[in-house]
Formats: sequence, structure tokens, C-alpha cells
Amino acid sequence: ATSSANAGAPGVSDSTIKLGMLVDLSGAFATSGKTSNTASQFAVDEINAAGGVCGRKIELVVRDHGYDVQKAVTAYDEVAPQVLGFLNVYGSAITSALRDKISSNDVLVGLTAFAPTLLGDPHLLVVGATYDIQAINSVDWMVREGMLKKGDTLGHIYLQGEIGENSLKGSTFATEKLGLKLAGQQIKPTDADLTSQVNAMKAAGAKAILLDSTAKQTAAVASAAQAAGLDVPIMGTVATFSTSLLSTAAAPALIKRYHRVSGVGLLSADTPAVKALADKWKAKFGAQQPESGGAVVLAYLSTHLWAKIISGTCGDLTRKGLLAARAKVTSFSIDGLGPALDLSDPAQPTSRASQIHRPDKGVYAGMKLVEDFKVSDLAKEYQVKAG
Amino acid sequence: MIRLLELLVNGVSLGLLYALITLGFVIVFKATRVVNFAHASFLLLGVYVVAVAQPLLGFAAAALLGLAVAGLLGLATERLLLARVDRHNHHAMAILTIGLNVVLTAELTRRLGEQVLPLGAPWDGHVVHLGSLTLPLTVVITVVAVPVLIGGLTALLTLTGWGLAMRASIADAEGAALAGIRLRRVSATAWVLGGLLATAAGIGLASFPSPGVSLSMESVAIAAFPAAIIGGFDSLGGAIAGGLIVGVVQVLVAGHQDSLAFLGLGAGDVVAYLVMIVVLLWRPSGLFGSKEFSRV
Amino acid sequence: MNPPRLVVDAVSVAFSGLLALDEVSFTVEPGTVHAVIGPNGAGKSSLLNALCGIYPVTGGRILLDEHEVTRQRPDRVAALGVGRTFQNIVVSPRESVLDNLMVGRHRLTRAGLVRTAFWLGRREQRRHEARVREIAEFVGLSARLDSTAGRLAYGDLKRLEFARALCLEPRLLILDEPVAGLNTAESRELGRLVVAARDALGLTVVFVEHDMGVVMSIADRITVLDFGKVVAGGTPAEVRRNPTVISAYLGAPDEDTHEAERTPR
Amino acid sequence: MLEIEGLAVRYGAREPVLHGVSLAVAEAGVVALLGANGAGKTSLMRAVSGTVALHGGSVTAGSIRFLGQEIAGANPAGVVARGLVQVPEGRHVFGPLTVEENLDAGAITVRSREARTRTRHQVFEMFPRLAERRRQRAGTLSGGEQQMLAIARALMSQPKLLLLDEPSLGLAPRLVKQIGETVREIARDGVPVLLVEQNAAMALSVAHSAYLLELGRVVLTGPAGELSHSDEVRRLYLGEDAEADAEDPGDGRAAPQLARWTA
Amino acid sequence: MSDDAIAPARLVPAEARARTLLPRRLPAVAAVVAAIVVALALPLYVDAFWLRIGLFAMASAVGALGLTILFGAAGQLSLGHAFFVAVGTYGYAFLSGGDGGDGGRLAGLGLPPLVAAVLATLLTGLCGLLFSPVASRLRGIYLGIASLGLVFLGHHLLLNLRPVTGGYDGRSVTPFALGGFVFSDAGGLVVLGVPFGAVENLWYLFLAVTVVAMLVARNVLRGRPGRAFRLMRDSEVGAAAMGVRVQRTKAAAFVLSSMYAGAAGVLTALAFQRAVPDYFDLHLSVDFLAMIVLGGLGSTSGAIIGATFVVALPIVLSRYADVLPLVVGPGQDGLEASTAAQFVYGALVVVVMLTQPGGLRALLHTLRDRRRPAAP
Ligand SMILES: Nc1ncnc2c1ncn2[C@@H]1O[C@H](COP(=O)(O)OP(=O)(O)OP(=O)(O)O)[C@@H](O)[C@H]1O
Ligand SMILES: Nc1ncnc2c1ncn2[C@@H]1O[C@H](COP(=O)(O)OP(=O)(O)OP(=O)(O)O)[C@@H](O)[C@H]1O
Ligand SMILES: [Mg+2]
Ligand SMILES: [Mg+2]
Repeated sequence: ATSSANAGAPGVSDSTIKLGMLVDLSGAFATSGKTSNTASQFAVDEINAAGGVCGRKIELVVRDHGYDVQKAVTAYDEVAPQVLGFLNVYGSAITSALRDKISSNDVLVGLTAFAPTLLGDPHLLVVGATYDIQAINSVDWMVREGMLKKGDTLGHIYLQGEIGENSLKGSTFATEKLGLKLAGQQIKPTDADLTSQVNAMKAAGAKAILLDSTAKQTAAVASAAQAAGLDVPIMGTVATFSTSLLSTAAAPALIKRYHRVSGVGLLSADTPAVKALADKWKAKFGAQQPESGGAVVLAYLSTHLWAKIISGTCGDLTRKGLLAARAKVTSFSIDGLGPALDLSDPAQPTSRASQIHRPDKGVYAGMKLVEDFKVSDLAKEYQVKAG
Repeated sequence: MIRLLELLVNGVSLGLLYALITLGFVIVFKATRVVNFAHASFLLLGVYVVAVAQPLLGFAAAALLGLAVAGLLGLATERLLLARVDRHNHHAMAILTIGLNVVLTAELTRRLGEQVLPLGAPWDGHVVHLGSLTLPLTVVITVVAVPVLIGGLTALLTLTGWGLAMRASIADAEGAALAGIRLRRVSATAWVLGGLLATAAGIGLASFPSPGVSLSMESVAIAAFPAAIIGGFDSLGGAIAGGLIVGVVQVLVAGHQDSLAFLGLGAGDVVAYLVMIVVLLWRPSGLFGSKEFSRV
Repeated sequence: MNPPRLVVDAVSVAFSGLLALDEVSFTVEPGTVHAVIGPNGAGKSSLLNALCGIYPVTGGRILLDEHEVTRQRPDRVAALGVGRTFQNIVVSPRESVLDNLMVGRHRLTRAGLVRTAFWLGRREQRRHEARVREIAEFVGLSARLDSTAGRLAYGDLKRLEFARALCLEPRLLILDEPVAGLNTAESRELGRLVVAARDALGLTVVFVEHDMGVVMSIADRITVLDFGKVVAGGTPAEVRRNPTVISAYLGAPDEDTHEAERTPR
Repeated sequence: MLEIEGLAVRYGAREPVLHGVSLAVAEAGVVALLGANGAGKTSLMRAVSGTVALHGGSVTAGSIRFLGQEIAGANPAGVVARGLVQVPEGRHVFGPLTVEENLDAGAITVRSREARTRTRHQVFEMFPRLAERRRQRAGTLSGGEQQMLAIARALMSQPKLLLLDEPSLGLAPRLVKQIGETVREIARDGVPVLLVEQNAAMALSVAHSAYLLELGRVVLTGPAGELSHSDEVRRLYLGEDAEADAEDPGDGRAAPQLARWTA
Repeated sequence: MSDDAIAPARLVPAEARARTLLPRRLPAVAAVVAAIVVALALPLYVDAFWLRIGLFAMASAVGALGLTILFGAAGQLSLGHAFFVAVGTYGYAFLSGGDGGDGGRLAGLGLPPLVAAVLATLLTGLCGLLFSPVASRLRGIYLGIASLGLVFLGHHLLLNLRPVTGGYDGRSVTPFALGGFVFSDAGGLVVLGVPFGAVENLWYLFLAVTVVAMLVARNVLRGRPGRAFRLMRDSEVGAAAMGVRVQRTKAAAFVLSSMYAGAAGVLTALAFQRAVPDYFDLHLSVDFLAMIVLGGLGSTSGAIIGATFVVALPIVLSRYADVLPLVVGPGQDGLEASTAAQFVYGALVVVVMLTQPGGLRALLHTLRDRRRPAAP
């Protein structure tokens, strides 16, 4: 094989810096993949228009893995020698499969996931609060809002795997600290009918439901709760919402009961940076709103974050240099898009702040702000267990 | 007690929908010996059409259109693809359906993505209260309509000439041809039925309290398999019984997840398969399936 | 190895309410060719299936020399040296005739998965293949060894089954309607092969056949079944004169047509 | 009624198994088709009934006309609908169905319920055994019983022309006689029969004319009585030739030999 | 159903045939030699992308060989193959993995890789044996769906047996090593100016395993067990009457095929360098089925051709799909290249089955026969 021949700085030439993206463009998560891709490209265009970083333009090398591990591994092998780092590797199964390669290549990789178990590895970049912390912040918020009182039962419906299990750590911590009871129900990403889980929640006397699921399942839970006569608030984490939910039969239930916790900002936020982003999106897609405003924001934010990191190592544009530069970023934020991010300790979340959102058909991307970035006391106290 | 009853009724309804999915699959398999790996795609395509057409045509017309499209897809599969393969080569046909499934899935994935399309059924969002039971209207409709549907189908298969023709050609193709039965017509009917039943089941599955049509419905279709086997493949009554058992087991396991923690998290589906394996060890052709006999 | 004696002692076989065999008893002397005849549905095939352990015996005993074979698994019975043919031909239609015959050697060969996997059964296999070719030559299938069995005409399939039974190197040979579907000359030829095989290999033969020409010419003794019971037995000459047999089975003598039923000389 | 001309049939890409066979069945009477194993009798029948395609074969040349219409390559069901019905080699009864259902399936092309009941009575009369077993699954019948069922099923469709492929196969002598009678009766009732038989004696005794097929070609044809006196037929099919007898291997052919296996 | 099943009918006496054997076989022998030379030289010329595909294809080919024995010969449909592959993968990862990997969460026995690989294969056979009471009692589609249960059961176990499997996150795989030589990128071996990393080294290991697996499968299929399998497939009663112990033989076929799957699992582990649960799903099982039928059911060469087709085609297509008309590059609007690749792949499967219902292998045979019209 002839690949990894030119040692030194893969992906860097005198005029360009290449960054890889391994996303799903044709599989079940193609919408997310395309969204991140577009938003990252927006950011790259801005950066390049402003002269690039370290005097070089950023170039994205995008590969589709269709959420297929085998394709992802071959695509990684193909792309890795040509890029300085990976702006985005999408999908937890994919990330898991690539972890060893990532460390042995010593390459920095941005993720679209918030698992605390991904922390501790300096090669992986998790943007914003992790699942456990978001769960804590949301329980804290529900208690502050009077939705839950000491002694109440919180029902937690969580996904099998990375998201759910980490989120469960947070809810367990919060309920213990706040004197609540916890009733858990695990679901699979493919479960479509969640009636039995909701019924179990009802039986357990849940006063509120914390939800980690796919967006479709959010609607399923909301409808099932309505069907079962379980009239309680539903608090979802990041991935639990997509804009099109508001056109399903579940919309009334969602508008009535549903809130979401998020580690990044809203596309409907009223700051210049966000407005510019939203305008770009509108210019490109017209009336068609993004399925997930959060994904747009995250990808856009991360891309700018990467530019920031790279600019910290212009003298040493190597993978090692990049990893070192990462730790130099201690406070990065774009107004309205995210909280201040501190990348200095790979073992700690880059932020512990969350926003609370709720659906609103009248707002761009279907979500409006309820409470701005806030780190709850519980979240401050909580010790993240890095993977 | 009430809760248990609610769980049971929900389980039964789910099981009946499983039975319907399986039935389409089984009829195709019995009549043509082809394992239709695209069955789940048929289901999804059918309901997708319903969901897309529904804002324009209204639910009833859209449902008919969805059924028609899935039926036609079945017909086209049989006529345009399978009919061109040597009729004894069931393996080749099965793999053909895999290829077809790849194409259908790719297209449906492209169109659906992460969306959830509302089905717009008139019973969506409605809940009925029976005594102290709270049940979605869909569940009530399912519990009534599916047995009627299956009963009708059973009658069709056992009492009519068409059913006899079907069973005869299943038993011996050459003998059937020599009795004047049109084999191609029988298999085409089976494929059409397969598409229709899948779509009918899909409409049930996508109805409230499910949020609507989404990609994950394909994997629900797979969950129907243990039901088919437990009941016994060639028995309609078995399909119902198997569906019931699986539906109820899944619902019960999910309802008692905490006390079943020793099985690991999320054991619902797995338990259905375990039940299936136990049943098979006890009765290799399922609970109601006819024993394969061979005499020499 | 001497041919075995087969003792069928009060054997009964029942299928959900239907008594297919009702206390059937007879003895097949070593080295003889023994025919079982009777009307359709009399239970002849059921009897053969019971002998091979394919049908469950509900009463009585079957002895092959000193071995009790009642209720043994079919493969155990085969291991005792019982080879058979089937009334409704059973072959692997997609395999070559040679492979179909080689399966007959199964019980005589030992190469299991491991030995076969590592080239250790080769010598053995070659020896057995040579023998199979001999047997194919004997029944007249040599020319068709490489053809797939599904392409054979009915008569050749019959020969294939016969040859495969011989490939077991049986001591007891069981044939279910071996000449059905063969014309008179071919039937006679096959009958001759059966006798030749018995003489050369030292076999005891039990066979069911409706072709009286063949039965009368090659059987040493005959047992007649009707409705699952033995209704007559004896030498061909005795049986042919038996009025019960004539009325229940042969039909009234009707000399002008039924040449095939006449014993050739 | 049935005219076959220059018929050639082949399976897959192999050599044809019939080479230009011509044969005719008149409006009445029985035509016997004789031939050794593998001569192509069954293939001819399959070509006529259209089932040859189910065996991967096809008609490559020649014509088959039934009631004046070309049926070569037609769909078997279409052929049956025209009144041409075949009893196949190997019975092909519907194993999991009961005897009665088998008969019903045979009559599926018959519209009139009354006619169906009537024919059912007739076949039960002909084969009382089947009446006894009417609720038994066909697959568990004895070989001979299945053969009866196959014949009965074909009769249920009230054919205009009947093709019988070895109807006596596996039947007891008494029934063979009876089948002979039946064939004669069927023909007398106005349904001509094309009969393939290994039991040449029976076949020739009921047939009016006969054909002798060898290696896919007609080698002899004529009135049945004439054929039964030809040397070849007598030797091969009627077993009347002294030379071929078991006790007299004087035909120059060495009897095949097989030695014992020494392991 | 050996590879010669399609050879023209031979009426030549045995001795005469033996004499003509060599010259007739010569082209075939030459082809095999050429293939081996090419396979051996490949790592020197093509890059890691292709070699990686080759690794995946070979790993799958080994699994497909197992399924061809089970389904092609013994007629036992299994959709549980993915489960057994998973057992092989995780078995190897566990047996060879060091204790306390992944921050002390993972257990491992730390056995030498070769020993671990062999034991993992045997372990998979054991799992097959445990399931064989079911496998030997069921037939056809019933077994297919019963074994489907294994995939779900397996996935459940993979997620829940944390200390062994690492849960949803999977666990990393110890690189293969033989006598102190480690098959990893760290080796630093350079051959003819080409640096030999994990992929290049593994290529040879996989090649060796695949060739052995193929020869073993061929022997089994052509020999006594293969014949017993096939008669059993066509008639269990018939097989029993020939002295075949039906239940035991079915179990044996199942165990053997599981061991193949186990070996495939070990190779998969090495090719991925990590074991992740999501790979071992129903799709994988169905893919195996597609491989053996697309290649040509029941033949060893068919399994290999089929595996290459099913594994390589989608990856290659989606890599090069942007050359198709109407297709846009990643991230642009329109028909996504990989979606187009899926269309093409699905359509090709359909086309192959329509035109070559006997599988791709038959196509090769036709081509060969056309080139050599006048075979003696
Ligand atoms: N598996 C079975 N289940 C139910 N009945 C059976 C079964 N096998 C045989 N029988 C019945 O038992 C009787 C005897 O059948 P058997 O096959 O032994 O007859 P046979 O003497 O061989 O007749 P033939 O000469 O027609 O082959 C038949 O009436 C048949 O219907
Ligand atoms: N399905 C088939 N595929 C290939 N060849 C076949 C097939 N069926 C029959 N043949 C071949 O066609 C030739 C004629 O066979 P056919 O069955 O027509 O003979 P037959 O006269 O009916 O013989 P029999 O008296 O044994 O029934 C034989 O050589 C046979 O091998
Ligand atoms: Mg019999
Ligand atoms: Mg014939």
C-alpha cells in the first residue's frame, strides 16, 4: 500500500487545511447528516471569506457512511491520511468502531454526541453539556418550576445505549439528591409503539416523564400518554425533537406538555450571529425549515470552534499540535449559539450549562426559549465519570 | 388489575397487528415458497403512500390508494421479477426480494428520512373509556377489525374454490396445473394479498398512539416473526394466537421491567424470541401448524 | 457373513384409529427371496416401513437373527445391514447418480467431518467408489453415473434405488415395488438381478410387488396381506391356487389379456 | 381430436428427447403409446398438457393441435379448460388435502354443482376405496390408493380427451384389470384416451391403435392387434420371447456379475 | 454439489479419463496459480482502501462458506449467522484482551492471539452445539426464524454482558501476533519500499485462513459428510434409511457452520480492530444468505464470489457513485451518491438473480465453457 507515505502534516498544504467529515447522508440519519454538513459548510465559507485560518482555507472532505460500520471504517481509512482532523464523525456505533484507530492515528475528532463516557480521551471533542448533566439540569428545572415535589416519582424513558444510559446516571443522581423516586423504562431506537412503557409509567405513578429517545418516539410517548390519560409534563433531552413533529397527530400533546433541555442554543434566538445563520438557511432552503435547529447550531458552532483551535497552532500544523491547541481554548462562545466552552481538561465537559426550550409552531425551527443557559447547583456538584 | 387489563388489551391489539403482518408473509410463503425479504418495505411503502396522499385525498381515499399501491407492488414483483425465474428456484427468488428490498429501503429512507408523517386517520387522537379502562380508539378498532379480517380470509381459503385452488397449488404445483388451476394467477393473488395485508397492518401500526409513518416501522415488521412461528406458519388461527402471545409477552415484560432486571435491560423482544424457541422445542411446527408428514 | 433370518412376530402398526397392520407374523428364511403381496392399501409398505424403523410399531416384535429391531431408529436398522428401496422414489435429484450411490456407502465408511476436512478419508473413498462403479455396472447404470439423478427416466430411477440399496452391502434387502413402471423385459431383467444379487452376495430378500410375473418367478415364498392381516402364505404355486388370494387380489382368471400375470413358463 | 406433428422436445440446453414425433388420437377409441424406459413417453404427454415447462423443458418444433387449435406451449390450465386432461406420472396428488378436497380441486373447472356431484358418485363407485378414505389426507394413502385418486381427480374435470401416464403403476392385478375396463368404458362413453403403459398386455388389449416409441422416435405404429403380434413388441413388452427367459441365458449376453465386497 | 457438477457428461472409461485429466485441468491450474500470485502481490500495489475491502470480503467469505455448508448442502436455513460471527469476534476480543482494559471495566484472559483465535472458533462451535437441539429438530423456514432469535438474543447479551463485551461501546481488539510479530501499524516492516502496516500484514493472514477454510469446506462437501447432508436435505427418511443419523448429522452441520462463523468473527475483529455490537444485526445474517445464493448455492467458490460481491460492491459503489449521471457529491442537494449506490446495488442483485439464477459462479462457468467450446 502506498497511502501513509508523506509523513509530517497530513491534510495541510500551503494554501489549505483539510478536515474530514464522516456522516450519514443516505441512511436512517441522513437528515441529521445533511443538516450538519450544510451548517458546517456555512461556517467554513464564512471562515474562508474572512481569510481562512493560519493563512489557509479550510476544505471539507465529506464521506457518507450510511450508518453502516463497515462503510465507515473503510471511509475512515480512506480519508484519514488526507486530513488534519475530523470535524465530525457521526453516530455512536461508528465512533465506537473507530476509537482505537483514532487514538493510534493521534487525530482530533469532533463528535455529534454528548456522552460523558467519551470524555477523558483528548482525541475526542464533545461540545457542551453531557447527557448526564443535561438530565440533572432538567430535573432541577422541573423541581424549580414546581412540576415535581419531594417524594414524587419521576419516570425516565431512556434509549438503550450511549444516550440513555448516561442520561440515566444524571437522573439517578438528581432524583437521589432531590428526594425523588425514579422509575425507569428502557427502549430501543427502533421501538415505535411505546404504549406499554407509558402505561408502566402511569402505573408507577410518575408525576413527570424524562425522555431520551428519537424524535419519533417523543411523539409516540406524548400520544400514548394522552391515550392512557397520563397528564404529566414530558421533558426531553437533545435529540427528542424534530420540527416535523409539530405536524403530526401528537402536536397538541407536545405543545401542551413537552419541554426540552439543550446544551446549545436555538436557531430562533435573537442575536446577530444566530440571525445571520438562520438567514443563510432560509436563503438556501426557502420555506423548508430544518428538522433540527439544534443540529444546525451545533455543527455551525463546532466548525467555528475548530477554526479557533487551529488558529492556536499555526506554527505547528500537525495532529500533535492540534491536540495541544485544543487545551488552549478555555472560553469560546458565539453569542446565542452556545455557552462558554472550556476545552482545557479533556476529562471534563466543555460546559455544564443548559437551556430549556418548548415547542411553538410559530417560531423558526419550532422551538422557543423558556430559560437561558444556566448551570444548576446540582450540576456543579456532580462529578462526571469520564469513560 | 385495571392496569393489567389495559396492558393485556394493548398487547392483544399489537399482537393482532403482528398477526396481520405475518399473515401476508405466510400467504406468500405458502403459495410460492418464497421468503419475502421485502415484506417490511411493502408495509412501509403502503403506509407511506397513505400518509403522503392523505392531505390531498382525505384518509379513506388515501388508505385505498396505499392498499392499491402495495397490492400492485406485490403484483409487479411477482409478474415482472419472480415470474422470470425458474419456479423451483425459491432461493433465487428470495434473494431477488432482498435486492428489491435494498432499492425500496433506499428510496423510502431518502424520502422519509427522520420525518414522522401523520396518518390522519379519523380515529387518531381519540381515546375511549370502558369502565375504568382507558384505551386508544385504534386499539378497540384493531381488536374488532383484525379478527373479522382474518376470519374472512380463513373462510376464503377454506370454503371457496379460490381457496381450494390456492391450497392445491401449494400442495403440488404440477397436480394443480393439471387440474386446470392457473398457478401464476394463484401466486399473483398471494403477492397482492401480501401487499394488502402488510399495508392494512401498517395503517394500524402507524395509527395513534403511534405518531405516524416513520422508517422505524420496518423493524417493527420484523418483530412480527416470532409471532408467526409460535402460532405455526400454515394456520391462520395460529397466526392470531402467536400474535397474541408475543404482543402480550412484550407488553407484560415492558410493564414489569424493574422486576425482570435480571434479564438485562430491554428484554421485551428477546423474551418473545425465547418463548418462540421454547415453543419450537416442544412443537417443532408451532402451536397450531400442521406437522410436516412424509411417507415413503 | 451368512444371510440373516427375519422373524416378524405379531407386528401391529396403527395410525390414529386406522390399523394398518394387525398382528402380522411370518418368517423369512436365510437366503430366500420372500414376496409380500396384497391389494392396495393392504399394509405392505407399512410393513416394510415398520421393518426399517420408519413407522412406529405398536405391538409385536421384529427379529433379525438375534437382533431385536423393533422400534429401532432407521439408521440403527440400516447399520445392521438392512438396505431398502422406496415405493415413491427417494433420491437427491440435483446430485449425480454417483453421489446418490455413494450415500449408500455411508454406513460402511467412517470418515467424519474432521477426517474428511483434512484429506484423510481419500483412500477409503476411492476404494468405495470403485465398488460403487461395480454395482452400477451390475444394474446397468454405468453410463449414467455422471448425470444428475433428476434427469433420469422413471425406470432408471428404479434401478438407481436398487443399486443404492446394494451399496449398503446389505444382508437383508428390502424392495418396495422394484419393477413398477418397468416394461416386461425390463422387469424380468431386474428380477434376474435380484436373484443374481441374492446368490452372489448371500442376501435375504423381502420385496413387495404387484407384478405377478416377477413375483412368481423369483419368490421362494409369498406372504399375502389384506386389510393389515396375513390371509395366506406359502410357495408361489400354493398362493396362486389359493381362492382367497384369487378373489381378493388377482381377480377372476381372465385368460385372454393378462399375460403379465402369467408366470413365464 | 388430437394431432401431433413433428414434435420435438428438449429439456434445457440438452439434446432433444423427442425428435419429430407424429401421432394422432381420433374422436373415439384408445390409443396406446409404448416404449422402453426413457423413450420419451412422459415427455410427450407433458408437451401435450403443457406441463413440460414445469420441468424445465420446452417444445422446440412441431405442432400439437387439439380440436383443431394449436396448443403447443400453451398454459396447462388453458389446456385443461379446453377439455384435455392428463393423469401425470408420479401421481401428484395434493398431499395435505383430503381425498374429497382432491376431487373437488379436480372439478374446479366444472361450473355446475350438480355435474360435480354426479361425477363424484361415479368415481366413488369406480374406486370404493376412495369413498372409504374420503376424509383421509391424500399424502398418507398407500401408493395404489394415490394412483386411484390421481385417476379419479382427472375424471372429475369431465375431460374431452384423457391422457393417462401409466395408470396401472402400483396397482394390484385385480385393479389393473379394472383400470383396463374403465379405460375401455371411458372411450365407449365418447372420451378418447391416450394411454401410456408399461403393462403392454393390458394396454394393447384395450387399445384400438398403438405407437411404439424408441429413443424419441416412433418406430412402429398400427392397429393394436397388429402391433401385439410384432416380434419386437412380443419380446420386449409382452415377455413372450423364449430367448429372454431367465433360465436360458443363451442370448449371448453374459448375465451381469457382482462379487462380494470384502472390507 | 462439487464444483464439477456442471462438467459435461463423461462417458470415458475411468483410466482413459485419468490420462486426459492433467492436460484438461491445465488451464484451471494455471488460473489458480495466477490468482494466488496476484493475491500475494496485491498489497504491494494497491492502497489501504482496497486492501481493507479485501479483508472484509475475506472475513465474510469464511462465514459464507459455513453457511453454504449448512444451507446449501444440508438445507438448513439459518438467519442466526450474525450471532455466531459475533461470538467469534467477542470471543477473540475477550480471550486475547488484557484484564482491566478500558479503565478497569473490561475483563479479559490475555491469551496469546493465536490461542485466543482458535479457542474463539471452538467456543462458537460450542454455542452452535448448545443451539443444536433446536437446529436438529427444525427444518427450513422454521429454523430460519428460530435462529433469527439468536441475533436478537445476541444483541441483547452484547449490550448487557458489560465486563465481557463492553456494552454498546464495544471493546477494542488485541492485534494479532505470531511468534513475536505483531500485525499492526506499529510493525515498521517495509517490503520493496512499501511500509507494511496492519492492513498489509493482515492481508496475508486472511488469505491463508480463507484458503484453508475453502479447502476444508470443499473436502467436506465433496466427501462423505457432504453427501449425507444433501440426501438429508432432500429426504430425511431416505437419509435415515441409508444409515445417516439424521439429528446428529444436522447438529454436526450446524456446529461446523457455527465454527466457520466463529472464524469469520475472529477475522472480523481483526479487520475492524474493534468489536461493536451494532454490526451484528439481522442485516448481516441476510447478507450472508445473499452471498451464498448470489455466488451459487452449495459451492465453495460461489460462497467466495458471493461474499466479494455483497461486501465489496456497496462500498466501492458508494465510493465511486459520484461518477454516475444525475448524482451529486456528498452534502449537495439531489440524489445522494450513496443512495444511488444502493439503487445500483439492489438492482444488480435483482439482475444477477434474473439472469443467473444459479449464481455468479454459473456465469463464470458459462464464460469458461464458451471460451472452450470443444471440450473433449
Ligand atoms: N402415515 C399414515 N397415516 C395414516 N394412514 C396411513 C399412513 N400410512 C399408511 N396409511 C394407511 O395404511 C394403509 C396401508 O398402507 P400401505 O402403504 O402400507 O399399503 P400398501 O399395501 O403398500 O398398498 P399399495 O400396494 O397401494 O402400495 C392404507 O390404507 C393407508 O391409507
Ligand atoms: N426433467 C427432466 N430434465 C431433463 N431430462 C429429462 C427430464 N425428464 C426426462 N428427461 C429425459 O428425457 C428422456 C425421456 O424421458 P421420459 O420420462 O419422457 O421417458 P419415459 O418414456 O416416460 O420413460 P419411463 O417409462 O421410464 O417413464 C430421458 O432420457 C430422461 O432422462
Ligand atoms: Mg405400498
Ligand atoms: Mg414416463
